Amino acid sequence: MHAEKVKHDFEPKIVAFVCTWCTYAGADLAGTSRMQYPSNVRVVKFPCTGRIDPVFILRAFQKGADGILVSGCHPGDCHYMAGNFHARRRFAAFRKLLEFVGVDLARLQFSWVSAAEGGKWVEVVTELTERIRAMGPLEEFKELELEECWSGKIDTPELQEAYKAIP
Amino acid sequence: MSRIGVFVCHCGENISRTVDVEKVAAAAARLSGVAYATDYKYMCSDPGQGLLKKAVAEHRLDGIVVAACSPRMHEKTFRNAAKSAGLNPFLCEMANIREHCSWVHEDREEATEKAISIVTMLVERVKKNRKLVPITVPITKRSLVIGGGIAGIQAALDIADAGHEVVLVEREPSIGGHMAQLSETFPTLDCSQCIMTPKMVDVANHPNIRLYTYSEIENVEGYIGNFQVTVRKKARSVDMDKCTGCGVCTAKCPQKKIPNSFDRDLGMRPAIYVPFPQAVPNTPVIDRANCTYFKTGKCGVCQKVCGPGAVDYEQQDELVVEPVGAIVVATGFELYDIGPKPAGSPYEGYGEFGYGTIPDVIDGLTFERLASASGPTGGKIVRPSDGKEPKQVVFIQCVGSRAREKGISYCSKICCMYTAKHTMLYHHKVHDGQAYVFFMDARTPGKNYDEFWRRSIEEEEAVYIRGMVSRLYQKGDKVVVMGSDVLVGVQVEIEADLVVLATAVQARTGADSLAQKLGISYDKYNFYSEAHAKLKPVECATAGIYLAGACQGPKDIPDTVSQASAAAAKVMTLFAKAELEREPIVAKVNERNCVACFYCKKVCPYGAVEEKEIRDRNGNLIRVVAYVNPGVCGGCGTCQATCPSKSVELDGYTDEQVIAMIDAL
Amino acid sequence: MTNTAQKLDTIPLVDSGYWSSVTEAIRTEAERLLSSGEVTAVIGYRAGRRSGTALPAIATSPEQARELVFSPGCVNNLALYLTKAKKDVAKKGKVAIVAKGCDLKALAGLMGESQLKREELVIIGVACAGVYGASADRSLPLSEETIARKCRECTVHAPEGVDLTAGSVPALPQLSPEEAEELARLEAMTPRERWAFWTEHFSRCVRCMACRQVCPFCYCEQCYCDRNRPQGVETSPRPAGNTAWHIVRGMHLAGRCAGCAECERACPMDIPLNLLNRKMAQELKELYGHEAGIAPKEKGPLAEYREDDDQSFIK
Amino acid sequence: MPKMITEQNLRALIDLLVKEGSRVVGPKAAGTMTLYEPLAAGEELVLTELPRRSAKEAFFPLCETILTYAKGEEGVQVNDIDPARFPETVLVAVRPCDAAAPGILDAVFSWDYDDQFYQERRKKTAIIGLACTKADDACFCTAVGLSPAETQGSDLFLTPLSGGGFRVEAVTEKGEKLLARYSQLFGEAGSAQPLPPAEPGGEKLELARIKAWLDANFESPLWQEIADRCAGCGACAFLCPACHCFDINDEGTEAKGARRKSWDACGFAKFTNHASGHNPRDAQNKRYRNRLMHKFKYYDDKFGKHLCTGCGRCVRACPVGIDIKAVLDEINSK
Repeated sequence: MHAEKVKHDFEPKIVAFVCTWCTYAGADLAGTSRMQYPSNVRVVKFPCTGRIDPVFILRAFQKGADGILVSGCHPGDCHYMAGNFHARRRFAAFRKLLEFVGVDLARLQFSWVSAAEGGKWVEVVTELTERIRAMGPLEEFKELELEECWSGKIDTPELQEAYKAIP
Repeated sequence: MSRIGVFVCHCGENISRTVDVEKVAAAAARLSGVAYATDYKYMCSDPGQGLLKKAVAEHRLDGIVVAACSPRMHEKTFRNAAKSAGLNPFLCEMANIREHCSWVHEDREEATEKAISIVTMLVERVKKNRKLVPITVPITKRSLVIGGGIAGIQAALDIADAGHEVVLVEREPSIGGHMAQLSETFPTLDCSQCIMTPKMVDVANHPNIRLYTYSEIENVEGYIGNFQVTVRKKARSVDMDKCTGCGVCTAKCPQKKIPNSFDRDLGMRPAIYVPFPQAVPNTPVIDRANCTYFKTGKCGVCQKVCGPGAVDYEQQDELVVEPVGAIVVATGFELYDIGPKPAGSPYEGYGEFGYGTIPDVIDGLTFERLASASGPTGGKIVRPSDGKEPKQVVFIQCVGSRAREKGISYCSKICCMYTAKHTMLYHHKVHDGQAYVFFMDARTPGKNYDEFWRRSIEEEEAVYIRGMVSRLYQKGDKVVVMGSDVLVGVQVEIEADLVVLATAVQARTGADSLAQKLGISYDKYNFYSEAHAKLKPVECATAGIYLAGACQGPKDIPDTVSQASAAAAKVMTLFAKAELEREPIVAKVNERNCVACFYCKKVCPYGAVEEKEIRDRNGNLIRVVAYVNPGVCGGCGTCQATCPSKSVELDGYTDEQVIAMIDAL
Repeated sequence: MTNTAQKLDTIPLVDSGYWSSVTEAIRTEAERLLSSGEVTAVIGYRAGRRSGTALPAIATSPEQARELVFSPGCVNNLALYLTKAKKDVAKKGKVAIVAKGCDLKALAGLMGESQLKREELVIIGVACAGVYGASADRSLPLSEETIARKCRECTVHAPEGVDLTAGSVPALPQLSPEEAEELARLEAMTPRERWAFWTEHFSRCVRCMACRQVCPFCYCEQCYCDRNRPQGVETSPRPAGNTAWHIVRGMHLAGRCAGCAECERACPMDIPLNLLNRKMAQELKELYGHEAGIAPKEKGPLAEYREDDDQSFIK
Repeated sequence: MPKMITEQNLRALIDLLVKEGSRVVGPKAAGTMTLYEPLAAGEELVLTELPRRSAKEAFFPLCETILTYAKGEEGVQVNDIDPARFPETVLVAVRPCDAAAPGILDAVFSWDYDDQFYQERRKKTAIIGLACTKADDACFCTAVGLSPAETQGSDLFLTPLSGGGFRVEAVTEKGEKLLARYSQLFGEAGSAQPLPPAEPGGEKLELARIKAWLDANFESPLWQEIADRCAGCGACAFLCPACHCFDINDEGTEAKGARRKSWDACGFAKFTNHASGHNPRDAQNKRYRNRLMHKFKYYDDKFGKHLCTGCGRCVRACPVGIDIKAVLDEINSK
């Protein structure tokens, strides 16, 4: 029996920042194993989670991501020995900062997915996609992106229309 | 304006079945900076690569995106193609629309949309790619081999025979490893010692091999071609240069009742001892924990009787630093302890099998020592409890292996064969004895292996019972084996004189800590991980480190020797070049902006960051900045993420490249 | 009676003799250091044109040393003048610096980041009773009403590890921890409410960069947020870019910030920036036991790790 | 006969203007401070405090988009922002130091380049000034030739009356039109006396003397002395009613984005950084010198005006206590 494809009202943009050795390979494994998961996720590959700058997370939210996944090697498995340990602290701190500024942390998922965990990749991505789908779009950053200081605000409808076309 | 070429691969139907590749190519063609876009059946094929090369020339492309499989699969292929088309290979990127798209999504529309967006991101990335030139580093053409079992011996001899120096480090007082403990070997029943000892002697005599026994790896620094290895030579208490190996000390040692672990504690040895008669080197070592002199300060017999004055109670551990260019790890295995669950072990024990409490329940390696002509019983098979010859022996396979409920799910690979061998050896030595084997199934894929196994049943009369044993218990002087025969569907009870358990092969205790010193990865069972299960079975992901033997996973002797020679060949391949070329994915410091806070140095896992002084023409210090040694840098990029001003940048993963991808979302 | 409450608020925390004794001690030491040639400059404060104000001063002669003061208007963290951002001061040679307890933490942080060497510095520590808040009426003495928010929770009135301590710490009353209370108030909000709180503040930001320029730790030659290739953070003073800037700033200072709250004081738009820094400090203390102190640390909390660090947030 | 308006009617006037579709900008409570911001109703008007930022924003926004672009099927499409569509604006309760600023800035924005964005906004804005009756120790308008009762720059000028309400004075034609159009809200001033104007303290400055010194002292130890303290932020320039430097940035990607114009400050280290990497004002002393020279010499050389209205905002805001009045006093005394 083939399940009817469900169409959703809202398809979130999900970005995954992953390390090449573990999670990227794990996602490859999910592919070679022909596992199925929602197509919302876009993968940005890094050598190591240690390379992932918090700015990238912020930037992705600003540029329209509704949910973000950061994923790398399990502790002790880092190809570069300690990159993920540094990343773990960095993100432990950064998520607290985001939370304090008012970002709902349900939109930011961290995980360890090894090269052997194709199934876990699918599970993490699916779960995050479904969660964000239920939460709806990340309006805060999108609204902010369109906001102007009062003096630079464009009041006429035509200009506002033109303006909305800008990223 | 960039001139990017986009090549969308059908991968037969692997991609085109779910992704509308033509639509992807058409969408790519509309992207800003894309000069050419097309799709093709098999991009990795010769004509596919030809297409790419032709397009580079015809359309004056300055960047390439191949939308196909995972870069882990074919990035090298296409970068080489780009290179032969005259383009810097690092201007070529792959958009993974197979593993990350066509294979994981069913809806054609969604998959196509996703593929377009993946290609878009990669196009934006390639625009920001820079030409990179491979980095060359000198190679120290000496090799370290860790472990002196058959794997280490084979690798060391091969490398040394090729004319390169080898440093062989063995933890035990003698090389030889587990193979030296075996009686005979399957499937030919060669005497293990007969084929092993000549190789051990070759090692000792080889002019290119520096042998450190009773030694361990203390620390490893550096990188491929340039490792600095610190070896701890444990205090042997015997001066190796002076000792002649006459054996008087071991004969005179008053302390003689120490169980010999080489004989699986069946035989006894003195406190100053060589583990077995054919040991290499034939130099005794004092077991300080059991030596009366070291315990009480009294005795000193060995020193008194030693003619050359080789016994040295004051000897200290010594640290030696060896520069090497490559490392072969051949640390072997140990057997699963099937006693009650040991504290802290991730594995469940086999308390129900009474190991350790019922004396006549032994493991396979102990049986090897019993069957060995040079073993504690001189090759006579007797029961540990009373020395009687056992008339009924039950062999149980898969003890620990393939037992998910006990924590190990892998197959130990060698047990089927050695159990068959054991039944033969037993039958050869105890003609009126009967061997029973409880087994799940027999795994005999190997040259002459199945024939060998059949012979144990058909000619040597072993009775194979398909089923598992539930319990063992002592009844009088018998060990009752309760099991089931699943073929017949009955409960079986055998009153055995001796039970031999084919226990699982597992990684060495401490394998993980050695891995951490080496910077190599290991799996959840602590077996070392190869870089690729099929295509790089000998290499570690850490460049310059290779694997041989059972430290990577259970292996029999032929496989071990093959892998050891393969590892040696890899080392020789490395040493065949004058200099090493490495991928230029390394961090570089922008000295103009660096403010020398040295956070990069604090977080670098490789110690690749140095403090560099910038001086004026007169030699006056102007300022200090960070410098990344490209030979040492591993390319993780932790420095860049940490640097507040991004004055250090990882080539291949620059902020510009990453942000271009994010902005293309 | 409200009148009494009002009065309590405005009662001077210390008598005026305290300020003059600290001032005299600084002058004497600065004069000695400059006339002996031990240092080429003393970084301290002198009185401003407007009453009750003081400003950073770099005294290079004994005469100028006599002009140095210490008053409730000495709000600046002078550690700023020892960083690479202020190269011109560094060129003057070996210098002495007047430092309050909070400034000492910044000096320690800079030493940990290889920006300063203790042996190249003479530190005149100030036994500090507190300074004015940014909106204080400077015609009034230092009181519970006029004192800066950071000083209400000061734990380093008496400097340690300095070459000389100017003055002695007078008895000070316990003041309510306003900033901690404000932090708790924010923490109790929903994410949406906090987002509204911060984006309102950030929308007023004009990107004058005063917060960055007065921060002793923002000594980068090229600020990440000034870059345009790539532009990780928009430079235009729009609400989106402003928010990104303040988040990135908060992150770049996490584990480094010494808590001097200069960013907040310098902000012409009254953005409570120190709340961000304070929040991060609080989290890093909870997670990794890190606290900015007056002893230099080899590594900050985000430059080291433990294998058993908390990872409950990671799936 | 002079006119007057009650505070209530002033607020009603705002309500009326808003209702008629004008943008009314005036001092408004914003968190801990007052800022010139668009008023939704007359009751939002704050009359007691000098806004933290100047009123220049109404003509010269903090950040404005000047064009947007998007790359489509048919090449790049550019949408120019059309200044003709800027809203009619009334600036209410503008202090004399702020009201005087556009008069100074008109010169530069219509000099070698006609800045349509500025001019259009300027043309569409009417300014209702308000006399100051109190000053603080940072105020120094009188020292630079203005006064708390200066009407220059205003179209309509309000002076608080002792009994409440304001005396109203039409300064320009635009002001007279406003007065006529909303005559129902204005009454006769009668005998109510205006409150005395504020009296900012401090020494009077001889601007000609200062300029003469600047003409002769491009090199002076004074610049380094100030630069040693200057932290290099833009607080002074951004709060100043007369500072008008701006930067233009393209933000976005190759595919789409916007060109934005936003305030810049000469105190920033990278203010004059060239694409080549060369920076003619590579040290803070050169930057501070330029700030002062621009305000009291270059602008005077070119347009016969100085870029300072004595509002004192830079004095209040400078995080390191640099006091332009004190600097001018020092130069004045040389």
